Amino acid sequence: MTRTVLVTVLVLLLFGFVLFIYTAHPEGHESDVSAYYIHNFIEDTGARNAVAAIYLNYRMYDTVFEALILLVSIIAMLHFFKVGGHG
Amino acid sequence: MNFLVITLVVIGFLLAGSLVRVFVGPTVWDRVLGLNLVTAKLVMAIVVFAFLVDRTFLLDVAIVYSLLGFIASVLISRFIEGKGQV
Amino acid sequence: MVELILLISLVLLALLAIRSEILRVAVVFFGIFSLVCSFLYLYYQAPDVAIAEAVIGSGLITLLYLTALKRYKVYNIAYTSDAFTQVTDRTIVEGTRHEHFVREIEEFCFNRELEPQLVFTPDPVDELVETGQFDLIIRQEGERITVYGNRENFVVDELEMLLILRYEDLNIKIERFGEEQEQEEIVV
Amino acid sequence: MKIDISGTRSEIVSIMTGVLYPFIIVFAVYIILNGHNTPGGGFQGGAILATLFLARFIVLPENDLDVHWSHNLEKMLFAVILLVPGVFVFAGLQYHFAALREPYLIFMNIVIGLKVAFGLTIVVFRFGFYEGR
Repeated sequence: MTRTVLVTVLVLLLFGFVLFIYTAHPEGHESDVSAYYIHNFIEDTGARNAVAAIYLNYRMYDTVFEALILLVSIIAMLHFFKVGGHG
Repeated sequence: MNFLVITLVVIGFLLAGSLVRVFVGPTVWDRVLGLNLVTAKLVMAIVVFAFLVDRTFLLDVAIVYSLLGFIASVLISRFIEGKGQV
Repeated sequence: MVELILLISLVLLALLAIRSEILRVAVVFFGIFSLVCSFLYLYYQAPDVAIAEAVIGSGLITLLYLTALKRYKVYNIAYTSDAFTQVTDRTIVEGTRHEHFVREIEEFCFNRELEPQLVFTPDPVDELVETGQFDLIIRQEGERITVYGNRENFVVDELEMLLILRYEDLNIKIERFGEEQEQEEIVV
Repeated sequence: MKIDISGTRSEIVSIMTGVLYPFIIVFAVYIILNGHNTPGGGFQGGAILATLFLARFIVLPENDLDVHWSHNLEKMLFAVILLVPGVFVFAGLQYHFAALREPYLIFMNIVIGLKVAFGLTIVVFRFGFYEGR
């Protein structure tokens, strides 16, 4: 019971903290990088969807390592499940 | 413009009604039915919202909902009916 | 307005999915949670994330959780008595010592990761045994209680000790049905 | 593998899934190919392609599907994901051939979509079929 109360108090404090951050700084500074991406992505990459432009051109390392994580997790899963005969 | 906003609010209240059935439903079947109802209401809400903000590419998400809500409810129903066989 | 309804229901659904004891219901709650969450992503102008959340939350995660739940077996219990002349529910035994008894069995099943499913019926024991879909049958005659369990069911072995020790006043007798096991002679 | 008709198969679900099958394929291909213009892309389209196998699993839960070939195919597709951007983006080929920028996006979306589809299919079949019986 005391554990539930402690967790509730902790979650409420965290909620208040997040709400405080949100109200104290309503709008972040417009950084130069994001402004550049928003204004120039069509000429730079040829995409009309800004998300595709970012994850396939500006932030390509992110996508490559994300694919690597998927591959590694599936190899680990195949290693632990010996049932299917492969492994 | 105004008509679409009113429609969205009405759909929101219907959504809340379906969610009440999900929250208080005594058996599992009521809740699965509530899942189906919520999926249908959300498809309607997405279509109205896409026309409200005038971005028709949001309709893709509505197609995803209507294709896959069927699969989810069938999976859960088969699991409960078959007493643990998926 | 719609945003407010959805945000409140999101918190309620998350709490229910965590706190519900029956895990199949928690899967349903999680499915609705991910759908509502996906609509909110759409509302905040992120349709890419909304599509990914809708596909994974409604389709793939449901299958993974349900497959994991297959290890969580359903345990069928029949509660039969001649006093039940019609289709009845659990209000019949409410407030008595018998209710404590039934609750104790349910709690026992929860501790063993079994999910008890209780059926109240006036049918005689022989018919219930012949259907073969009940793992445990409880027969009430006045104050006497007889528990019928399958001979091969090892859960009944554990239940036997607990019930006889705690509920002496209910006059409990335990009988086992099923095929007689042949004693294998062990040749040393 | 022989088909078990006496099991838990339901005719309504079978026919409805048969109707839904081509729509799911067409929609997944649309999401992947149009990923650079509309929301969507490789990951989302691949996940929808994986739910295609999920729908097949609903109709025929007892039937095995040989997914061993998709393990090697996924590793090869990862090599493609590593090589093509390495030449086109990291080595700076995109600054010399501006006409190839849009075909590059479409090609990468297709490759990522296939890789995610194979990976999630392996997950679904390992978990739903082998682990859950």
